[in-house]
Amino acid sequence: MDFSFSPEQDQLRAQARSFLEKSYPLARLAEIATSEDGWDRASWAELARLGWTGASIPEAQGGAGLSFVEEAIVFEELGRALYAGPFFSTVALALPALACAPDLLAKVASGAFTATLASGTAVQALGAGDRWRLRGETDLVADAGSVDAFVVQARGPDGIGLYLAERHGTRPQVCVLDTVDVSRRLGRVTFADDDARLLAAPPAAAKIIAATRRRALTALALEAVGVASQALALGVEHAKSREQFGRPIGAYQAVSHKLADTYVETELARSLAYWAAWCIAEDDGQAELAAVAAKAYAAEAAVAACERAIQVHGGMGFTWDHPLHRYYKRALWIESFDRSGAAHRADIAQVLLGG
Amino acid sequence: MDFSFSPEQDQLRAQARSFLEKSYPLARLAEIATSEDGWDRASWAELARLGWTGASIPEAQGGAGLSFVEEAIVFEELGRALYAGPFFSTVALALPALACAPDLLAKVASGAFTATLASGTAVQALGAGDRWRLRGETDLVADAGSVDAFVVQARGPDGIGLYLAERHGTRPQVCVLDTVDVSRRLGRVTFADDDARLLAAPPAAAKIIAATRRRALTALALEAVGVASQALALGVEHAKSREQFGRPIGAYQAVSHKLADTYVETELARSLAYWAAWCIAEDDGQAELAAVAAKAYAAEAAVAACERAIQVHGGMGFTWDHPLHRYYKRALWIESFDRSGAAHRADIAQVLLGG
Amino acid sequence: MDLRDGPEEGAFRATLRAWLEANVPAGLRGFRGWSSPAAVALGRDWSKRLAEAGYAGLTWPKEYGGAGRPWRYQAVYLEELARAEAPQHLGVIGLGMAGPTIIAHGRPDQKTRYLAKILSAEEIWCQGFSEPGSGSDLASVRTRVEPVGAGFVVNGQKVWSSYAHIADRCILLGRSTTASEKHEGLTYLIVDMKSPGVEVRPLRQITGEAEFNEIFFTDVAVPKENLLGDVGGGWRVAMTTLSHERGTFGFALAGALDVAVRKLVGLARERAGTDALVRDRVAREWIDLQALRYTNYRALARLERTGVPGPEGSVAKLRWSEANQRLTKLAIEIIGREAQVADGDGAPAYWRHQQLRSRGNTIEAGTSEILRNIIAERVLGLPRSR
Amino acid sequence: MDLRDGPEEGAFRATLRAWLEANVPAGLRGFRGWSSPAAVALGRDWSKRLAEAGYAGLTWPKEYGGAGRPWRYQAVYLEELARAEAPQHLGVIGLGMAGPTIIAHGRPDQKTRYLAKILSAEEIWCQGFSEPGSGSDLASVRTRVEPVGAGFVVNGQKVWSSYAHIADRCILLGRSTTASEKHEGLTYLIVDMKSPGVEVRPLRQITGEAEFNEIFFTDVAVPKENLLGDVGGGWRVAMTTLSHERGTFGFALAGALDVAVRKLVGLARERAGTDALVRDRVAREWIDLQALRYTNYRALARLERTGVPGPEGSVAKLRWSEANQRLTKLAIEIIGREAQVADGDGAPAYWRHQQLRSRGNTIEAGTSEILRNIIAERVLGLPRSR
Repeated sequence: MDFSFSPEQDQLRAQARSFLEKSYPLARLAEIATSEDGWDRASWAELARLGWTGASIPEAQGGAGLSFVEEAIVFEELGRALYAGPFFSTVALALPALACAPDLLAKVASGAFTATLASGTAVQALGAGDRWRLRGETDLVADAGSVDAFVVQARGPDGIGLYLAERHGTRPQVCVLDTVDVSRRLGRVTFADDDARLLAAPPAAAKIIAATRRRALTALALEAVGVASQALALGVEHAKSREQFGRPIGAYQAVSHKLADTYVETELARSLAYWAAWCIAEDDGQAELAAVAAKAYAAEAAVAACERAIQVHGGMGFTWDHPLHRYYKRALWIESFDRSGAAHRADIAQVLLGG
Repeated sequence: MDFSFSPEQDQLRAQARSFLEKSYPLARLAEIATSEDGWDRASWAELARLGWTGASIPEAQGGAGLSFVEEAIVFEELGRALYAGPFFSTVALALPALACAPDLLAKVASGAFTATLASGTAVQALGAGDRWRLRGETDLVADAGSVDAFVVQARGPDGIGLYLAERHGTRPQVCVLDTVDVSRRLGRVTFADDDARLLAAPPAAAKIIAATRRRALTALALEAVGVASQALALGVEHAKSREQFGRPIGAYQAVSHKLADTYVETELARSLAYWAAWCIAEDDGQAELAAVAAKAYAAEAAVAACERAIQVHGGMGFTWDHPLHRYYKRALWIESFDRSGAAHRADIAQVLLGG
Repeated sequence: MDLRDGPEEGAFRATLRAWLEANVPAGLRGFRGWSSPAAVALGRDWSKRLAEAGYAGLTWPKEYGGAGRPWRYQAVYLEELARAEAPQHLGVIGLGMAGPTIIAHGRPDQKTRYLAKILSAEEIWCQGFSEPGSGSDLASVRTRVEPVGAGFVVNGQKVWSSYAHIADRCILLGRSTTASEKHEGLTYLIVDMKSPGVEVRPLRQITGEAEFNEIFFTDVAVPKENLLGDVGGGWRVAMTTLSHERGTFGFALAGALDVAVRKLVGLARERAGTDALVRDRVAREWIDLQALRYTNYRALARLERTGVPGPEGSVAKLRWSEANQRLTKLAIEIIGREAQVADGDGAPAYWRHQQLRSRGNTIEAGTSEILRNIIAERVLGLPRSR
Repeated sequence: MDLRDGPEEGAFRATLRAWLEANVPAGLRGFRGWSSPAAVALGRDWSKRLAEAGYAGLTWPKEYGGAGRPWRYQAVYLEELARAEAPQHLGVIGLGMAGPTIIAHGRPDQKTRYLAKILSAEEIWCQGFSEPGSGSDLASVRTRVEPVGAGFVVNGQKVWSSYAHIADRCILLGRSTTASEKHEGLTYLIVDMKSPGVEVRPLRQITGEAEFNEIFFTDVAVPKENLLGDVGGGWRVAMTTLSHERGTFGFALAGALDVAVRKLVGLARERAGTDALVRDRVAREWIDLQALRYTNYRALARLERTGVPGPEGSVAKLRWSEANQRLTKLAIEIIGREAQVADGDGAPAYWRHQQLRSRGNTIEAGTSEILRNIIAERVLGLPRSR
């Protein structure tokens, strides 16, 4: 029984934090967000060089052969930095299916290949054997405009399978939507008989889809912890320096107790997220429940952390120029992913209470 | 459009408050609660003399011929004083049915007669015409041990009717239960072919039952406002006088903002309760909705007011000797009456959303 | 106690309702803010029509061009405006704050010069109170008002000023002596926004729009006729301005909340009618709305009896802001992932905008923390927490 | 990182679990408090058996009769005790507070005299810190400790003292010089509760029971051998006592909450299985329990690495108390009106008792307000609010 990170893991975190603070500081958030792509494409090679894209990929495929616990550290730190780029899409959403295509893993590890998941049931897979075409539309696809390929949940002759559609020129057709969190944009992807490769056929696909969901929920819980931590840090910094009525506002309990509550909720969310991460790394029987609990709790904690930080900042926290709104919008993005907190709690109630 | 009390109504409130503060001060609560009856029977004649038991009874029957708005004032003030005696039972629960028996109204007005409502569907009414007998048991009957008679909801040959069973010696059999709020005890009443008088037969009875429920919910909302006001007053007084770290604790926002929230919720509850009271006095079409909303909101506000007051008092608020726990237990009594707040809100949702 | 309209109020309401149905410009129905120049142009015209129909300055004394009506008419006016989802008169700062302050503290020539044009919407006003370093702590303003020659020279920066980008005049609170106690040495001026040295910069907010502005004053000359009250006596004048902010403010808030609850009910019916958790939360919001509404009526009765706004103004602002935050969040939860989409005319973009905008509600016009302080100190008599 | 028991911990847990199944006296299963003399009699015997089986002082150094085990064994012990719904050793104040304080600050003769009897439950200890005028503000204690002759004379009143009615000894913090600064001039004594002049009065609480006591000290003579630390140096000794209160406290709390959540799930299944609102709230409590549990494991890892309890102790206490209040209220809401009944062995009386008792949770052992201050100041580095 030892719920602590190893020295190597602590070092990975320290390295990640210092790299991100230096290369992607708060001051660059607005500039990156308003760039055409919405992210700094050059950063991807750096992330790969640091070993993050291939953290859990076997060494034989060019990865580091580590576990989800190491990836968890990266997700949390990327959330704290509000990194804009398809890391969540590639590593949390696409990687489990890409494992069916070992040739691609090396490309992910080297940073040469990014992907996301296009889910939904409106896409049809036509064909057989090695030749497949996809037809239909998926909406609200994360990072649709940034990635090299789509892992597509599509209905084939035997049921739902997982297919890979690489992007070539303007195909498949991607329409990036005007969404609230510009640092992780959503898009509509339309397949009009685009070529695809079968990654996993029906019985295996369902298992991969379930595992992907657990990974995605846990990754977002970790990201939410990072977001909440940064919102807390900004709130504390402001409360120490801003004076009203002759004292720093952090001396007033209306401010300090709000921040204390954020600290408490962030720590609890962190505990749940690390628990879920360990369960996933160990393929523990509680992984599903832990992932759902962590996502439901951490998303709400991150939203509340940002709301309290905005309130502590007063009018300034409400302005476009302050980075807080970007964190808040990411927290809301996370909260809306998969299902609502209420729906996740209903899943848990189902396990506890049956019915 | 004038949401204010008349000078006469203001005077009634002032009189009620000063009488209750003098005759039934906080210091007497424990003594009265631990007396055998749990109330000061002698007080009843005083309440009648002040015109409270007959406030809404027509002048022809010895009452004051006033409206539910005047009764509302009395309910609120009795709640504030945590008066222990069957006023709520007689005036809110029994009076609408007793209006069918004008001979009893004069006795209520004069203070010679108290009653409560024994509801539920487990009592049968046997007989016909002028001769009825009741058989069956009702549980959790308010003030069962204190009153002279029971208005009983019983199933007769044509459906649910309202009957009056007066108490003679040990009949009907009353067992006063060991309940949490000793200032308004509950009892089990067992009818074993006890004589009864028909007050209202099926079609009329249903209307009276519905009107009684509206009155009861509103009366308890008003009482809850009185309870919350007293809890707030105790909390404020303590916060002004108790010092810690060299300042009165009311100078700390963790204390003062809690009390401000109690003030706000109490005022909002008061507005809802007065609205409901006016609707009932005017037989307004919104009376049902207003009564349900007021009870749901005011009960929760009173419970929260007491909880915050206990917290502000620290350990002292948790002791048996301090009056706060008695207010808290009354607030919980009120909250548990009829249905839960969630059930009341479900009723409102039904009106708003259908389904 | 009578919660129905009296005959006169009823007639006033009926006339107003019919007038609104006939007169609200199509481009201002379902009004969402003065951020576009097109909306402002419509708003000027709309405000003139309100004035011509006699709906501007309902409670102002007749001698200053008002209707001299009791407060309840202003309440009815705000209720009906909200019901019609019509915007208020563009000159709310003039009508609700600057005008009453000039009536209370102004000289006859100031009344003549300013009041009529406030009513007619010929001149739009803004407020210059808050500063970057002085939000909740108004007495700490640092904008300098130096007596120079026959007038004053103003230097400093104001912030969170609505309407400043279209305003003709500004009520400004500044400091005329630096060596004095905080509440002393403050001076209250009327500043012509067309004066040289006045620069307005819109302040982009979380929604991407700019409703508020920064105002920079650089050596702005203000003639001595524009002094309101005495040099160094600005605090007392400013308190008049702020107390008027609260008069029937609650009715505008409850009106807005009424519209929001009605829309929420519609959304819930359409998308989550059978969800018990949503039903419970919708019912809570409906109850809170009624509580606010009837608290306003109680406040109105007190205002009419005493002439002084009670603490209910703080109560209404506090609860409205929190209700609006809860309610808009419930709406985006009902909508789900689709609420990430920011454009379009449908429910997702509408509610997402409302939800983001609502975060300012607990900050603007008195933070929730300050309102709780006010209730604790002024209503409950608790010791100061500062 | 490994959330499973290691082989040794696993064996320890299995042995303990089996031992508990065989040894918890029937009269103490589903333990609810030491309010009756019969329970106390059983408790003394139970505590002796725990000690004989080696479960008292698991983390105490071996030289003082402890098991010298790492903290994780204490965590397993508390988890398993909670799981079995068995009470702790009757001498928790001695084991968790007085003993470690004596180990840290005591002289050899004091260690010899007291420690073994704490472990064996021969002597029960209580704590004399809080006073009627000094709850959260411990440094303001006014009980007088006057050096007289070869010892001290104690006069004053303590309050909120658990176990005082059955205790043999008391750790007492008093003031030996009145003219000094608050944190100075405090003196820490061990007082024999059988001394003349010590009077214990049970303090009846909201539930009707008496778990806490007032202690009155009237000219109580305390020999100088009973001084712990230096005269005037009591504050530092008291801080040791309080820091030990928090060591693995969180595990006892999470254990109790685990039992409560399990019972709540049972109640909800039985009475409200289809109510979506109840289901949502039950799921929330389950999630909060897991959050607390894993936060404790993180705290344990830090404690084992650094030897110093982290801020998680305050976090656990704060959240446990609020969770227990919410959870017990949910239970009485599920039960409904029947929960008004106070007697009987069934769910209504059980949950009503738990619900009323829970109101003390946010007050006892550090109010929620003080815990938030501690987090704000010591963890976040915010300025003091006092």
